[in-house]
Amino acid sequence: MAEVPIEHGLLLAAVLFLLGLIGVMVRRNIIFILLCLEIMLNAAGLAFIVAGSRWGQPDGQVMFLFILTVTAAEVSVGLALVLHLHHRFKTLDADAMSGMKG
Amino acid sequence: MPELLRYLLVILGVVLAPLTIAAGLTWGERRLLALFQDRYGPNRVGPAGVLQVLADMIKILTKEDWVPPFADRPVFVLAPAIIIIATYLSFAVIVFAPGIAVAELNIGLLFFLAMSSLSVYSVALAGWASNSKYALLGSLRSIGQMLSYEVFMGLSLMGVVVMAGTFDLGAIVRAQAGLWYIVPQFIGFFIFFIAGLAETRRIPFDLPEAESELVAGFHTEYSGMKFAMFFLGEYVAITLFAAMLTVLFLGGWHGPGSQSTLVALGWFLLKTLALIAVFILIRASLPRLRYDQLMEFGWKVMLPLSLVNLLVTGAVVLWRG
Amino acid sequence: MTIVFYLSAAVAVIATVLVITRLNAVHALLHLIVSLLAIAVIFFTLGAPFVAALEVIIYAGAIMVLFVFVIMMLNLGPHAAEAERRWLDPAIWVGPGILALILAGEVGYLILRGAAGTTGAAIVGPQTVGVSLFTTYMLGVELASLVLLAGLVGAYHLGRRRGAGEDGEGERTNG
Amino acid sequence: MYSLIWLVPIVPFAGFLLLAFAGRYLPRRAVAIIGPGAVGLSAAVMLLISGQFLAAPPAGYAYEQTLWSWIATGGLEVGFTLYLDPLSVVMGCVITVVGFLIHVYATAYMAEDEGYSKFFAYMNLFVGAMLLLVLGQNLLVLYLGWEGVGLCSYLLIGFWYKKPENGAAAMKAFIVTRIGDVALLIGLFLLVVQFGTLDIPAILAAAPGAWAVGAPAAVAAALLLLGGAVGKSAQLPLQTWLPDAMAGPTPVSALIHAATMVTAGVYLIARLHALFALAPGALLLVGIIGAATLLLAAFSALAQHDLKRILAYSTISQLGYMFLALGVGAWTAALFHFMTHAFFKALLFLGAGAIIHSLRDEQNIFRMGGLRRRLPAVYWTFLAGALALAAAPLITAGFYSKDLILFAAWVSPVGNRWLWGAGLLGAFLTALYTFRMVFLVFHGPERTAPHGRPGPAMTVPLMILALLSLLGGFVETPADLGGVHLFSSFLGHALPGLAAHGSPALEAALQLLSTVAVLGGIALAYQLYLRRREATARWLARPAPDAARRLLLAGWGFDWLYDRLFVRPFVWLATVNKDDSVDAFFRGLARASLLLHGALSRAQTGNLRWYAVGFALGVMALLAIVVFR
Repeated sequence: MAEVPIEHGLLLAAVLFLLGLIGVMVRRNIIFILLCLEIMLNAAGLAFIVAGSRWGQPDGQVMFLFILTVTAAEVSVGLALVLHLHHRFKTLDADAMSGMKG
Repeated sequence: MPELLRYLLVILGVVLAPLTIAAGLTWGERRLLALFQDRYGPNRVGPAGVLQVLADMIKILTKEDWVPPFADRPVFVLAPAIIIIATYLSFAVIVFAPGIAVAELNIGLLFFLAMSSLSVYSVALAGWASNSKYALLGSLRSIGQMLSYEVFMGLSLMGVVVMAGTFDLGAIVRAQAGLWYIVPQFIGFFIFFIAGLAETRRIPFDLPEAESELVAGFHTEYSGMKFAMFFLGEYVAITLFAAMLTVLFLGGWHGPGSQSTLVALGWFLLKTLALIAVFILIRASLPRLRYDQLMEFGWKVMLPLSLVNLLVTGAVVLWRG
Repeated sequence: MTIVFYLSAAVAVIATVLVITRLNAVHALLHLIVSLLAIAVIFFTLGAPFVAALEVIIYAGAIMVLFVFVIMMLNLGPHAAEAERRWLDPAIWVGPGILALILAGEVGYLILRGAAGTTGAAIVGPQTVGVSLFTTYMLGVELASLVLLAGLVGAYHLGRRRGAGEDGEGERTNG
Repeated sequence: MYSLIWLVPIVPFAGFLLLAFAGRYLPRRAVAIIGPGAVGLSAAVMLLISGQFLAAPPAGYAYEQTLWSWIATGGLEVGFTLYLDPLSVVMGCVITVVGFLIHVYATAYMAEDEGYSKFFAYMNLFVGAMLLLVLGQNLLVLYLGWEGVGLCSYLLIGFWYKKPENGAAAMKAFIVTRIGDVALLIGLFLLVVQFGTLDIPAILAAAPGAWAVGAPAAVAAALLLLGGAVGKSAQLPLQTWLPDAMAGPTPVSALIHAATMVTAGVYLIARLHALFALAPGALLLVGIIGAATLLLAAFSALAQHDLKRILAYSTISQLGYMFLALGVGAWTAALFHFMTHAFFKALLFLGAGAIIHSLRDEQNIFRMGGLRRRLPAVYWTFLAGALALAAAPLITAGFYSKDLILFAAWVSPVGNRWLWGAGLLGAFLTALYTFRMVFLVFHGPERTAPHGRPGPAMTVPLMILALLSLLGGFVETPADLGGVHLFSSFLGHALPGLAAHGSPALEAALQLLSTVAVLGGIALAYQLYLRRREATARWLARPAPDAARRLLLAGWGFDWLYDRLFVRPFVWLATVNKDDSVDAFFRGLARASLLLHGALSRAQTGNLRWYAVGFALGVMALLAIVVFR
């Protein structure tokens, strides 16, 4: 068992999350944006696991399972949308798809 | 340090045994196929052509290891390695006989599933990195097929997990001391067997490589040692599935006779080899499916069947307390 | 075992950095898989083997494969990487980088403000998680299944070929 | 036996449902059986129950049946309860019997109408609602029936909805009575607040203890209830809807606007007599309204030339008599007159319907004449009804009931000579306009030739009603003419009797005076409209009488007055406020939010990555708040 201080686990989650956030802000390719979203979601899951591990309780893992579920649903719909958008705009540039605005 | 020595011996055995069996299969399959199809097969090199394995090896090793210029080089190289690594890692959790295992994990079964799902990447990346039409189409097919069949492959094993109450492969084998799970879990066995065929991309599920349509599918551009790795990977995977079937449904090392480790290992080997023979027999007797038939069979027949199996198993286990 | 944690953490961070900087989508994806596998190892070391296995089976084995599948369907070759190079002007990293640094400072401050103990108190096996899942979090499971169903329906609907009229897809693909 | 009381309102409702939903698919013959059959069954049950009520009355002369609990909240509990006492027995019997006869009559009268099943559906619904009104044990059930009959009245007045003026008449009736209904509803709220219950017996029992005589709350409650009664019973100042209501089919006029619904106000006041006894001022107002209405309406009736409008004004006038009786505390007399009036007014309307029917929808009495020989059955029955209406002495029911009212107006402690005088003048006018109508329609030269004669489905109800109009009065006769007191002794169990009794000599004198007035009226009619008709016409053509005639024809110009007083100012106000001034505020809100929205929507660039930056900034700000707090 890795007796790691909880702060280290949480910091790792935060770093991963922020890397994902940077990716979302920087990348223009929708595929990359989705990948970065995955990173962020996974980082959130990591934070849950770390917290659950701190108390030796299953709740953190349960939360991770829920995140996994949400991710699966998000990815299936998201990728279907990507296919659709690529078909329509002939590009994956997120900036090119700014038609739906206020 | 006899304990450490024994451990190293086991590791060595686990590394060598599947490789030996797989290599032997290159010869064995051809011989068996020839038998089923009423012809001779390799019989020139050595007694009964056994040394054919050696001849093949020499040929492959001396071939030029060529990477197409249009390929994505790092990925192209990585792809064949993944399948060997993933399947080999699975052997780490298999319990061959009491105490004979690299790691008797409490999530051994999940580990096996994780590794088999990773082997998809091998096919996918190979097809993508080749940067060629046939390879791409072949790997697209194989991804669809393997993703689909993985779903109920996992589900079909859950019946066993429910009955044994654990993911630990050793515990599962021990739980079959009285009755092999092939009897109460026959549907699970059947489904897992078919899923195994699909996961190893054997006939009748060999669409990804379908020679007649896609030349050779995802490994069209591969040659030499890399091709050999795919080739070998397939046989290792067959061996792995036969071993998993033995562990999960055929009682693993259990069998009549003395309880010594060697007898147990012998039983295990016997069951595994018999299953491999069945795999080859199926290749000899069934035609290839059409892609839509394959998908429909997977989602509309096998998935519901495995769900019903899980439901009934769960209900029975609950009912019996 | 703590060394495993820190090693994996380093691998995860490096791999993730590579993910967000790669030009080739498949390479990025491979790095992400490495990152996920590293995190799976971290889960294992933190006493959550069940989730570690699921991370590999579902995250790496299914969700990421979907990405590969889509990338392959879109056939993102060298020209896509070229476009990425054009889009990824070095200057573009500055703003988000500063923002992330500020956020990192804030989060780090919040996390490090108080000592909270160590992880890995015990291994929480699949059975415990399952019991918790189907008792305390029953409603959550139901909702999650609903979300999945919605995702299924949505993906099916989006993936279906539309009839002619939307943007001319109908003429080409009638099968 | 009493437990069957729920059948009485339910059967017509069932008939309504059947006809409303399946009527389209039923043959006319089936409709003609279901419609009257439902009311007939109800009448049979009602009569059986009444028979038992007479033979073996329940304890305390009242029977309650709670069908289910309707509302049970906090302090208020209202059950769906039916109540049987002498008052509701009398009302119920009259409604079901007269209703049944009118239904039978209508099967022939409406025979050629396309909305045959619809008509009977509405009629059944009306009878059911009316029965609910009189059988309700609490004011909520009563109010349900009250609104139900109002609805049916609206539906039936506008039954021939294809003519716009019929629809207008229906709306007028509905809206005018609504004024009264609102007053009634407020009155009910007041009673709930005061007594915490809507059960009529409980209120009647509690009121004398809770309120002193003349207490403001009592007066307010009585006035509000009176408002409702005035609206429903077409009394001053809400009488204007009734003449227009004649737009409906004649059976409707007979049933709703003569015999039953319009008496709901009378019933309400009689039912809640204890409240009015606590408010002498309101009671006096009831009497004054009654007297004024009966005179105004009688004068108006004199000038009408439409047969049904004459009868309509006559109805208003006779209802005025009932209010007069109520106003002097002669509850029994009012109910007695209600009963006899139901008989003879239904008879007159049905007779008028028969005439109109055979004259192909001719309603102007000046284009009629000499129908005595062509329609003998109608003539004789109509004559019986006319005599009863004019209160011809000794032989008619109307005489006994009207005489009782006049006597009560003289001797009652709350009555006075003026009210009596108004009643007497009214009796004279009644005789005059009644026989003006009779002589013009049935005597003299023939002007329009009738087509065929009414069949038995029309004449048999006429004859039964004629018999009832002539003989119905003998259940209650004055002391000097037999002294029968069946009716008042029966009702005495539910309503207090008249406090005072005059001497026999006084009674005889009053009877003589009214007899003189009635006979004088008939004789004057004979002179004016049969013997010297041309002279009358010539005199009427002069400017002053003509102006008076036109004023009376228009019902004293109340419609004109209300138009000027209420309708036009309201329409003017609505026109001025076309762009609702209150709306300006909300429109401003909408515009402001639109502006704000426009500003916000600028932030929505459609650029996904900017949104991500926005999220990140937001998170940063939130965390900063946590950090630097």
